[in-house]
Order: sequence, then C-alpha cells, then structure tokens
Amino acid sequence: MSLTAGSSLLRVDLRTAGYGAVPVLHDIAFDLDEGRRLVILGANGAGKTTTLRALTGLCAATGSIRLGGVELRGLPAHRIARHGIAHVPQGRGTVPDLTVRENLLLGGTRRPAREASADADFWMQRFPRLGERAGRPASGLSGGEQQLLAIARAFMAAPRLVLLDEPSLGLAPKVTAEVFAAIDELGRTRGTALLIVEQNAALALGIADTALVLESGRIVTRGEAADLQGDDDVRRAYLGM
Amino acid sequence: MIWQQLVDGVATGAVYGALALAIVLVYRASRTLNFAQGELALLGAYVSWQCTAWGMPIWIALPVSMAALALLCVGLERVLFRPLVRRHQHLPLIIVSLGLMIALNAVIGWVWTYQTKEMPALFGAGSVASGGVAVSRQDIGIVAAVLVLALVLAAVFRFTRTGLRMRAAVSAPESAELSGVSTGRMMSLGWAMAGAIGALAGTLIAPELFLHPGMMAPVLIYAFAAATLGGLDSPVGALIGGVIVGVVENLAGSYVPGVGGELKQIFALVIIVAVLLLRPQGLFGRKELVRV
Amino acid sequence: MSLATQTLPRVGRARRPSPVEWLRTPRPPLPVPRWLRVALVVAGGAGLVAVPLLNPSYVTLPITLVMVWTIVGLGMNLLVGFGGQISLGHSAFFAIGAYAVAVGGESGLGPLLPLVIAGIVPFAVGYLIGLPALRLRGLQLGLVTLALAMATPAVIRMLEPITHGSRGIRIDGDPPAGIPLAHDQWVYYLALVVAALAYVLTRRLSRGRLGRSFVAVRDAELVAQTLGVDIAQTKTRLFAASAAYAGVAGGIYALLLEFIGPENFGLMLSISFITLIVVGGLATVGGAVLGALFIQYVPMWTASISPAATGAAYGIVLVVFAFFVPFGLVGLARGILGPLLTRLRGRR
Amino acid sequence: AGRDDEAIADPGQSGEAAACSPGFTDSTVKIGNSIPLSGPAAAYGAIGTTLQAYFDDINEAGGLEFADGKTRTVEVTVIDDGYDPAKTTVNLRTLVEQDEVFALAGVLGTGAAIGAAPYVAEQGVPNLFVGTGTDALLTLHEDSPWTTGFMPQYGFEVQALSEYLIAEHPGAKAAILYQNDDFGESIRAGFEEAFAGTDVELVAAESYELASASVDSQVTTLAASGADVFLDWAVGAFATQSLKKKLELGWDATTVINAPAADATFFLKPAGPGAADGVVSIAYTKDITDPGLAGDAGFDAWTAFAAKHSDKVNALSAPAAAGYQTAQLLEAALTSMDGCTREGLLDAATSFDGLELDLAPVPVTTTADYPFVWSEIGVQVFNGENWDLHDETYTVGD
Amino acid sequence: MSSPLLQVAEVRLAFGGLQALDGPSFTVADGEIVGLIGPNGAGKTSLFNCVSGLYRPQSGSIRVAGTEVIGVPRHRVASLGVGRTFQNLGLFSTQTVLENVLAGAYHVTRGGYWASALALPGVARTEARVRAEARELLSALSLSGVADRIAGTLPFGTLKRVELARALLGSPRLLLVDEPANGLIQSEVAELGATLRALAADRGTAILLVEHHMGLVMSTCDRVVVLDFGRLIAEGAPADVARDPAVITAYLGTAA
Ligand SMILES: Nc1ncnc2c1ncn2[C@@H]1O[C@H](COP(=O)(O)OP(=O)(O)OP(=O)(O)O)[C@@H](O)[C@H]1O
Ligand SMILES: Nc1ncnc2c1ncn2[C@@H]1O[C@H](COP(=O)(O)OP(=O)(O)OP(=O)(O)O)[C@@H](O)[C@H]1O
Ligand SMILES: [Mg+2]
Ligand SMILES: [Mg+2]
Repeated sequence: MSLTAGSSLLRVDLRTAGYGAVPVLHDIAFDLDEGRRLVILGANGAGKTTTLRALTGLCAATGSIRLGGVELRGLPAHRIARHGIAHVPQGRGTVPDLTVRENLLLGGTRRPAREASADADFWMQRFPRLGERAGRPASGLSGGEQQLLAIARAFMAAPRLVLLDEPSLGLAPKVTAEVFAAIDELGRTRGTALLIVEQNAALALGIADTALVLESGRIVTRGEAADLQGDDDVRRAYLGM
Repeated sequence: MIWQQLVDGVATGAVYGALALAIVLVYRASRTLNFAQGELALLGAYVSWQCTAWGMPIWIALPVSMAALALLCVGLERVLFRPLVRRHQHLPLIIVSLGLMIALNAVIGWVWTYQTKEMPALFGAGSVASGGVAVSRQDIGIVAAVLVLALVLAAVFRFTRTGLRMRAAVSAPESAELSGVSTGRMMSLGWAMAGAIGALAGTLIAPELFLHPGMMAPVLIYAFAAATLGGLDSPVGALIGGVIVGVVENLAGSYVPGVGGELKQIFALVIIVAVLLLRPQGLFGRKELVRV
Repeated sequence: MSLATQTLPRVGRARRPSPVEWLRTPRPPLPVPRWLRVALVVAGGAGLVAVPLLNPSYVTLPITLVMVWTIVGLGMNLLVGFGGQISLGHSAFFAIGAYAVAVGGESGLGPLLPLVIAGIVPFAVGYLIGLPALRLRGLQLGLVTLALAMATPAVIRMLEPITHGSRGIRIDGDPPAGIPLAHDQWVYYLALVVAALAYVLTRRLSRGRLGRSFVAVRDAELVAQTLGVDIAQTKTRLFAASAAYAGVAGGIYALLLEFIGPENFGLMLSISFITLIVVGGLATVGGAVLGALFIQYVPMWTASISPAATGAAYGIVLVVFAFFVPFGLVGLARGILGPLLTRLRGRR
Repeated sequence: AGRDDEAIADPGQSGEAAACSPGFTDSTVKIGNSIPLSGPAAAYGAIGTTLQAYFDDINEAGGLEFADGKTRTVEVTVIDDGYDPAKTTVNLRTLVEQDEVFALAGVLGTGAAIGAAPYVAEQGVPNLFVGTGTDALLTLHEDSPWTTGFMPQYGFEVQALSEYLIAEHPGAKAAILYQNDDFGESIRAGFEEAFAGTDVELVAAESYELASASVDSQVTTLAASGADVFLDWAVGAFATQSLKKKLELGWDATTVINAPAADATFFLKPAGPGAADGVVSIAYTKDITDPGLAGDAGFDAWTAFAAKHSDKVNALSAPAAAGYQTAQLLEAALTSMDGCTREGLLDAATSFDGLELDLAPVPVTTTADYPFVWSEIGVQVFNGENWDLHDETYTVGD
Repeated sequence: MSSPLLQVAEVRLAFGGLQALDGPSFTVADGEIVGLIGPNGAGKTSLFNCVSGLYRPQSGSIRVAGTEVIGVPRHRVASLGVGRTFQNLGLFSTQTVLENVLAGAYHVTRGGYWASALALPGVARTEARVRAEARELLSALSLSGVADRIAGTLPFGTLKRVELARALLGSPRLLLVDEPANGLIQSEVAELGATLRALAADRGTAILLVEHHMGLVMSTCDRVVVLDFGRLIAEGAPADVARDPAVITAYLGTAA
C-alpha cells in the first residue's frame, strides 16, 4: 500500500473499537489517498460494519482517524459528516418520513440550495426508479429502492470520501451493475474516494484499487485489489470459485 | 347568544391551540408527549408575572419569560429527555415528564404560593362589543397571536432547510447525523420553541383564567385533545384542533340536550378516542407507514 | 471459512464500566438456586403472616397498602411491561373495583363476594376498553387512558345514584362473623393472600409461550401476527386481565379505607401506578413488589425531608430514577446480587 | 370491630392518672392533626401550622390552665397527608396509636370526617372541628357523635342567604352557577326549596365540571336569562373567572358567593376593579384583610399573632384564620372540660354558650345534637375593598 | 406431485396509484424450491406480504394447501403452514436469540391463560420440548454460540439466520424467505443453499425464495418466477430464465 504522505486523504490507526466494554476491532490501520478506492472484505461478523461505524463516530474507538490531516476521532457523527465523509449504512439508510426528493435534498443540505436541487434532479434521472417516486415517502419504498436512495443521498453531500456498507445489498443484479458504474464514474469525475464493504467481492475488487480482509476484528490480508483477486484463499472464500 | 358562545369558544380554543402547539413541537422534536408542558407554560406565566411585579411592562416581561422558558426547556431536553429519547424508552420518558409535572407544580406553589395572582393583560383590559357579542381585547389578541405562530411554524417546517433537518432528525436520527445534521441541536431547537410558545400561552391565558398553580392542568387535557384532533405533528392542525375543541365544547354544553356542563370534561376524552379510532393520524397529520 | 466462523467478540482489554454504564446494563434474571428460593419464600411468608399479630394498625395499614399496590403493579406490568400497551388509566379500574365492593357491601353481599365482583366488572370493562385500544399505538394509547384517568372522578360524581357522588360511600370492612380478627388484621390477610396468588399467577402468565406472545406484540406487532399471534385477542385479554388485577386491588383498598369518594381516584393514583412499574422494573414480576414499596414509603420519606417540597422531592426522585436506573429496582438488585449468587452457585 | 390492642393504653391501668384517657397527663395534652402540607391543597396546610403556632405560644408562656387548676402544655403534632385519603387514614391511626394523642383537631376534608368516623368512634377519640360543612355529618352524628365540623353547614349557608335575599331583594330572579356534583346539586335544590312560596324565583341554573378550564360559557348562558341575582357557587379560581366574565358581559346582577370563595385577596379582587362590588356572602370570620378593623381587640390580637409568626402565618390568609379559630375553639374546650377523659373534651366542645372568638363576628354556641361549630352566622357585603357586615344574623333552623 | 401447495392467481395490489402487483399467477408444490426474482420494486416482498396476510390485494386469489388466504385474519395464516423471514429483519431486538427462535413455535403449541395459570403439566412438557428443538435448530444453523445473546447486538448476516431458525421452528409447509443471503460472503452463501436444499428434500418443505444473489438462485431453485412492475414476465428452469431476453433486459442486465 502506498503511503505517500501529503496525498493521503484518510489515515486510520485504530487501536480498538466496539460497542460496550469489550472491543470488537483491534489494530485497524490503513491509508486511503484522494480519489482512490479501498475494499474491505470479511465474513459475517468479522467487524466490517463496525469499522465503518467507528470511522463516522457511530461507535466508540480508540486511536486516531485523520481526514486530510484533521483528527476526527471523538467527534460526533454530524461533525464528521461535515468534514466530508458520507456513510451509507448497512440496511435501510433512508429517512422514512421524508419523501424521496426530500431525502436527496437532506443529503445536500450543506450545499447551496440551487446546486443541491440540481444534483437531486441528476440522481432522479440517473435512477428513474427514484424519479418516479419523487413525491412519495421513503418508508413505502421497496428494500432495493431504499438502498438506491441511501446511496444517492450520500453522494448528494458532494463528499470527499464515501463509505459504502454493502451497497449491493438488496439490489437487483442489473441495478448493482448500474450503481457500481455510477459510483465508479462519479469517483472519477468528482474525485471522490470510496471505502467499500461488499460481499460481492468480484464486483467490488473490479472497481477498487486496494483491499483489506478482516477476520475476527483484525486485518489478516491486505494488498492491491488485482492481487487479491488472484489470491487462492480469497477466491475460495469470497469469489465462490 | 349563540354568537357569544361561538366567539367564546374560538377564544378558549385558541388557548388550547397555543398549548397544543407546544405539545406538537416537542412531539416533532423528540417523538414524545411532554406531560409537563402545561406546568412549563404555567411557569412561563409566573415568570412573566414576577417580571411585572418587579415593575417591567408586560410587553417586556413576556419576551423575557419566553426566553427564560426556552432556555429551561433546552436544559431539560439536554439533561433529562435526550438520553431517554436516544434509548427509545417511552415509559421512562412518560415518567420523567410526569415527575417533572409534579415537581414543577410543587415548586411553583412553593415559590409563588397557592394564592391567585392578577396578571396584566398583554392586549389591555376591556372588551369590544358589537351586535350583542362582547369579546375581550385579550381574546382577540390571543387568537391573532396563535394564528400567526401556527402559520409561521408550519412554513418553517415545510419550506426551510432547518425544517427539513428537524424532520429528518426525529424520523431517522442516524441517517440524519450521517447527513451532517446535528440531531441534538434540532431537538434543542424544537424544545426551545415549545418552551417559548408555552410561556406565551401561559402568559396570554393567565389574565383570563387567573394565575394560580392549578391553572394549567385542565387546559392540558384539552390541549392534548386539540393536538390529537389536529394530528400530533401538525402545527396548523393544533390550532384548528384547538378551536374545534373549544367551540364544540362550548356549544355542546349549551345546546345539545342532555350534555350540559357536566359532560364537558368527558368530552375531551370522547374527542381523543373518536379521532384516534376514525383517523389515527388526526385531521392534518401524516399517516405513519410501517413496512416490513 | 464456514458459517461457524461467527464468533463472540474476543475478550480484549476490557474496560471497567462507569457507574452510569453499569446501572444501564440490562441483566438477565437472577439465578436463584431452588433451595434458596424455597427458604426465602418460607421465611418471608412466615414473617408476613406474623406482622399484624405483632404490630398496631398504623404499621399494618401501610403494609396492606403495599400489597394493594403490588397487585395493581403485577397487572400493570403484564399489560405495560410485557405487553407494551401503555396505560395511564388504571386508576379507573381501581375505582371500579373499589365501588364494586362498596356498592356490593351496601347491598349486603358480605365481604368476599363483592371482591370477586371487583375483579369481574373491571375485567369486562377492561375488555371493552381494550377493543378501541386495538387501533391505538404507544403514546396514543397513553393519551386516551390518561384522559380516562382524568375523567374518572367526574364520572363517579355523575353516577351519583350508584356512587353517592362526592359524598362518598362508607364501607364496612370488618371480617365476616366468626373470624376473630380486627378490621386491619383481616384486610391485611386478605390482601396478603390475594397478592400471593396474583404473584404466582403473573409469574406463570409472563413466561413461556404466553409471555413470549406478549413480548412479540410489544416489540413487533406485524411480525407477531405472522407467527400466529392474535393481536386483538392478546391485547384485549391483557387489558381485561390487568384491569381485573386493579379492580381486586381497588376492592381491598375500599375495605381497608372503609370510605371512598371521587377524590380517592385522581390522576395522581394513575401516575403512581405507572411509577410503580417503571421504578420496580418493567417486564419483571418482582418489580411490582419493589415498586409498591417505593410508592408507599418514598413519598412519606420525601415529605419528612421537607413538607414544603414533597411534590418537588418526589418528582425529582422519579426523574433521577427513570434516568439512572432504567431497569428499575429489579435491575439494580440483579446487578448487586447477581455476582453474589453466581459465586454461591459456583461453590455448591 | 375493635382489636384488643395492648398498644393502646387501657384507661384505669396506671395508678395516678387512673381515669385519664391516653395523651392526657398532668403536664401535657397531645393533639393530632393531619393536613395537606404538600400537593394542590397545600394552601390549607396553614390550618395545621397555625394551630401549632398558636399552642407554641401558649406553651412558651407556661401552658394552659385547665379547669382542675393544673397548667399543662399542649403538644400539637401535624402530619402531611397531601390530601390523599389513604394517607389521611394512615396518619390518623399513627396519631392515635403511635403518638397516642388525646384528640384530633382541624383535620381537613369531608372524606377525612366520614371515612374516619367509624375509627374515631371505635377508639373513642374526638375528631374536632373538621374542615367540612357537609350535611352528611348530621346523619353520621346520630351513631357516631365523635366528629364535629368547623365550617358552617352547607345547608345552613343556603338557608341564611336565601332568608337574606327574600328580605333584601324581594321579587328577585336568581340564576345559579354550581359545581357538577351532588354537593352543587344539593345547593341548587336547597335554594329552590327555600325560594318556593316566596316572590324570589330561580330562573336559570348551570353547572360546571371541577376539571374544566373555564366557566365563561356558563356565565354567558346565565346572563342571557335576565336574572338580577347571581348565585355564584363556583369554587376557587372559577369564582374569580365568573366575576370577571360577568363584568365583561355587563351583566347587572347582585352576586351571592359561596363562603370558601368569599376571600377578598384570593378570589374577589383579582377579578378586576368593580367586578366584585356588592358581592354578598355569609360571615363567620372577620374580614382579616380589612385594615379598618384595627382597634377591634380580636382583630388586633390576630394581627399581633400573625406578625409574631410571620414566617409561618400569613396575616391575610383565610386558612390561617381558620387555623387560628380552630385553635381558639380547642383552647376553650380544653380549659372548660371536666375531668381528663376524651368524653369530657367532647362534652366541652359541644356545649359552648356564646363563646367569643377573636375572629368570629358572632359568638359561638354549640349543642350536643348539632355537630357544627356555627349555629348562628352573619351576612356580609363586599364594598370593592372590604366586607361590610350586615346587621342581621341568622340562626340555624329558624 | 398432486395439487400445488401454493397457488397464486391474478393477484392485484396497488398503493394509491402505484400498481405493486399486476396479476401474476404461479404455483409452488410441496418440496419444491421456487425462486422469485425481479428488479427492485417489482413486487416480490409485496407478494410475500400478501401471502402472509400483511397486505390485502384488491383482487385475485392466493391458496395455501387449497385454502384461500386473502381475507383470512393475519394470525391464522401461520397455522396454514406458512413461515417467513423478512427482507430487513423482523426480530424482537430486545430478546435473546433463543427467545426469538422460540417465538416461532407459538402456533404449533398450545397453552393459553388457563393452562398457564394453573401450570398444567402439559405446559411445562411442551416448553421443554420446544426448547430442545430450538437448540437443535440453532446448532444446525451454527448459531449455538449466540443463543443467549441479545439479538440487537448481532451482525446482520447472523440475524438473517436467526430469522430462518425462527421460521423453521414452526415446521412450515411453505417457507417464504426474503433475501437470506444478505450479509453473507460467497462461502456462507453456498452453505445456506445446501441448508435450503436439505430442508426441501428432507422435510418436504416448499420454499419460495426471493434473492438477488443469482448464484444462490441458480444453484438451489427448481424453478424461477420473474416479476417486473408487478407482472410475471418469465417462468421456468433457472438456466432457461437466465437466458430469457426479457429477464436480461429487465433484471440481469448485460453484466450477468
Ligand atoms: N450494537 C452492538 N452491540 C454489541 N455488539 C455488537 C453490536 N453490533 C455488532 N456487534 C458485534 O460486533 C461484531 C462485528 O459485527 P459487524 O456488524 O461489524 O460485522 P460485519 O462484518 O459487518 O458482519 P455482516 O457481514 O454480517 O454485516 C459481531 O461480533 C457483533 O456481535
Ligand atoms: N406499504 C407500501 N406503501 C407504499 N408503497 C409500497 C408499499 N409496499 C410496497 N410499495 C411499493 O410497491 C412496490 C413493490 O415493492 P416490493 O417491496 O414488493 O418490491 P420488491 O420486489 O420486494 O423489491 P426489492 O427487491 O427492492 O426488495 C415498490 O415500488 C414500493 O414502493
Ligand atoms: Mg455488516
Ligand atoms: Mg423486497
């Protein structure tokens, strides 16, 4: 992993993280450069979700999380979000009482109103499912539609870094492909860095630069995405071959 | 006489509506019912009274009291309510607000005694009579003030970004936080507005009902009826609900045979039950969707 | 890698929890060994039976009230704690029970039959009130029942031909002829027997299949339905059953006080009921007893600190409690006694 | 049923005080009181605190001289009941059984009087000067003569006021506002009955619920009836509201107000200038808010007492005045009683003959078959500032 | 196989102008695993909700073992032999995993107020038996380790399995599973597929499987039904369906 100082956007060095008195994660350290993509792989319960939650202040952690040189650890979630990290949580990350459009606008609530509104239109065009349901409350959406909405909302904030917790969860194969295409494209055009937790390892490794494998709360493997794709253990466990 | 009763009904109704507005704000901020809202309004009234007793004119005393209550409510929300709201603990929340209701009432009685106090009317004494109908200036003022407030609040919620953030914060706190919304701030804001409006309601009503520690308890249940009728999360609904409750209560008491004054109290109960059964979301509330 | 890789978090560098954290940790029921449980029941039972024989009535009276509150609390906890249906209106059922005994006593039915009626009538009324309650959720139900509690004194005054309105009713709480007990002793034993029965009954209803169905309704109604739980039936029956508990308790209360009027059944009563279960511990059986002790003795204690500020002191105690002891006194007891009992077990 | 309780001292056991009831010794007499010191009815707690303060003064001065020539201190124990009947019950038993008081005095409330009646009768403890005027005490009195009421009997109040109206406002049309319960109901029926066969007529009646927020609509309806006498039986702040509304509506009628609401500082003056002018009520306590009474010996004694205890006793508070009167009644009963038994005290309390109290506008005469303190009362008219006592007095049953 | 266990015919369901189900018809036989796939918002979950009585279609018919379920009270559906899991979890998050699973036995056990109040011997016996069965199921699904954990604190993938265990404790004849592979990695998915196949083969359970994980669908299902905009657009053997151009355009896309 390249550690060229200066261009590094996110620099994580967590000693522990978790929920109660007993930590779930141990010694999680990695860097992510501006506009690059990192994939985290791991079995059910390995601590992937916990890692992302620790980064955005949703669970307790010790150690350090720096974004562009600013220490974020210990800040409340909304402050971290304002520093430019958007997080699509696992499961339904929407605001049920708001309409689809309002959900999108909420994502862009820190941007100039006109810009946010235009971007919301962009997303509703990009995912016509959402456009068709613009005025309906998010609570009525199907699981996949909500997932789509949550992803779009994260990008609405024009973030520097997006954390995606199993973005393909509940998405139809075609939509999954579309979503990955979209985030790939946005990452390129807007220079957004991505941190992706994904079970569909093949797909994720396809767009990622680097990858980590978690096991029982520790990093067991790390390397270039392409290398991991070729790794036998990884292939067996995550790619089903 | 029916006109007189109607006008009286609208005036009392606006009072119910004002308190209902405070209830709605807290509900929108924390998804909880604050049973202490009546006593907080009462405290607001006493603070206003105290200020006038110290020689302030009422139109200065009122903003002072509103500010004081807003601050107090923010404090209460931060210290007592927020942790419980975050833990989704309905019953302890109810207990805390009931406990607060008891404690506040006791403290008020202790500090200001149980003696009835005379509160100067913001809109002046005296009344306007026309066509056999007499309306006190205060009543006119109350109706106007509450109407303006309800409309302004509705507009804030509907059209401003702050409104959007407040709605998001309570509907899905985690998603809102992840979108950069400080849910805590939004809760505080809701409570602060509720505190200020409560103080306003208390101060406006006090010259009518006379200021004593028991003043708000009966208003509270009607305010709940009003808020339920209008839809617990709709500011305009709260006002309209209040006016409907006030008018129907007044007219039913005088014109429906067999109802008489006796049934008025049970009337609030009947309204609450009927509305919740026929239209749980109230007249202006949004239906809650549960999806699996 | 297999499904079995699913592991418990490893015990890493465990931190010592802060006191507040410690208080807020949910805990499983105490593993009381059988012998200890039997011993406690026997000793406690014997002690309770002896109380009225050794003490004057001003001592037994509050204890009898504790048992009355316990009965209400057991029923409330079934409905509110396990079933998740908020009721702020149990003072109404309590009143119905009290008046059933009063009116029944007036019509010469003796002391025991009215007590049975005091259970049946609120059961029926509770069932009927449970019907509209089916459409209400959470706080809405709280609101409606609150209104019910606030209207209770007015309704009592309205039903003047039966209730004698605000003049109130006198009740003869003396034991039936032939029982050589003073009034307060008789009512004490009556309350003790009923409370013990209610305790056992609640334990049985709140566990196993039935108890799980209550919790299912509380935590996720739709899901419960797909599992075959009849929501309507569960709720109405729970409402009815807990109303019956409150009614019987009200009946004993009437026998104890020998005079009741509308002012006995104000909102404060309902507030103290809900306080009881929250302070005692929601969805626990033992919580009813601890909560009952709380609502009987703590106001006395706060009054002794400062009569001028009784209400304030009580309110503050409530707030502090709800705040720091979210699992109630039972949760506290579990936290303190749990480690001791585990050690006790380990040694045997 | 009684319980053969050893905890209760059996009269006739211990040598010297052989015939004396518990709570009565050569040096002290114990009196118990249960009152709401907290909660919504806490204002009435002043009855208890004033009672206590009054006897504190006496004790400080050495004590009270009894008929047997001995001087005893009077220990008053006051316990808070928050106006909760269950607490009152426990309190009374604690006072009688644990504190072993000689008698109870100044307890508040109809429930306390009636609920405790079997118990005090069984224990043989006088429950004197209970804060109630309920007519139910009349029937209760027949088999349980241990309870007496401090307030004028409600029926007597109606009687006195209707006599006043018939005499002073011939041909009047009256409208009544009353609380919706059988108390209010009985007041309404009482007036109707009293007016029957006279030229005064009850033309309108409206009731309100204790828990309602305002009585405006009822007053509006009554005003529309065209009545020229307004019988205002609204309680507490409702009375104030009704007076204000009446003024607002421009309803020109003589208001007759019930005794508990006839408190100038608390209820009448807050209604606003002019609202309470000409209000009529019965009088059994001097107008303590009237500085013009200075010079009246009784009034001066009261002001001095209140000034001495200014931390506890509010010189303008009606409950405090009631406590003061209760204390004086108790003092009179204690000093005039024969022997040292509870029966003796009860006898003394029910046989005052023209007893003068500092704050009573009329002397007190009690009999064994009428369980209330007041059998003769006055009527007063409010002049906007203070009460003017009407010349006539009224006697019960006349 | 005789008359089908589940028979869906012409079901129509709309939410204020949005046609969620537009008359699909298909059947599922005993012991058969049928995949129900389709784009997001195609109406799959809605169909599940119709079968388990949570939604009431405006028209059409849904028969389970010959009994019409439309209009039947929700709680009765379980006793017709229908068990299900939920797309986004429907667990009692304050309860332990074991308690959650035990709740699944509600409709196959007896014991109401009277029996519990009197502590009839049958009650204790049933309870013991059900507990034993639940533990067995938990271990079969590799959940023994978390049996006494509070459900709310477990990871998503684990919880999906807890739900499955709960549904299975009720010994359903028809099992509706909504995206069970969510949160699982490839190897775990394979194991899940094996479990489902074993269920169908050993117990004869009919399974209707909603899943976007094509690998799982292809390898476990006997037949696949495809919905799009609430309409049935294809039905048949997995391999055939995967080649269907309509399915590829609407659902799979060119990537698959
Ligand atoms: N709220 C919580 N309280 C306590 N422990 C928790 C909580 N949430 C998760 N855990 C524990 O943390 C560990 C890691 O869980 P995490 O959700 O991070 O796994 P994951 O890798 O995201 O799994 P999945 O692929 O299933 O989503 C698990 O052992 C889980 O039990
Ligand atoms: N309760 C509801 N209120 C409003 N609309 C609803 C409701 N339930 C479903 N819908 C709508 O019906 C359509 C079908 O939803 P459904 O959940 O059945 O889709 P699905 O096929 O399960 O999709 P996914 O694969 O994303 O889970 C969606 O467009 C959704 O918005
Ligand atoms: Mg996860
Ligand atoms: Mg779905």
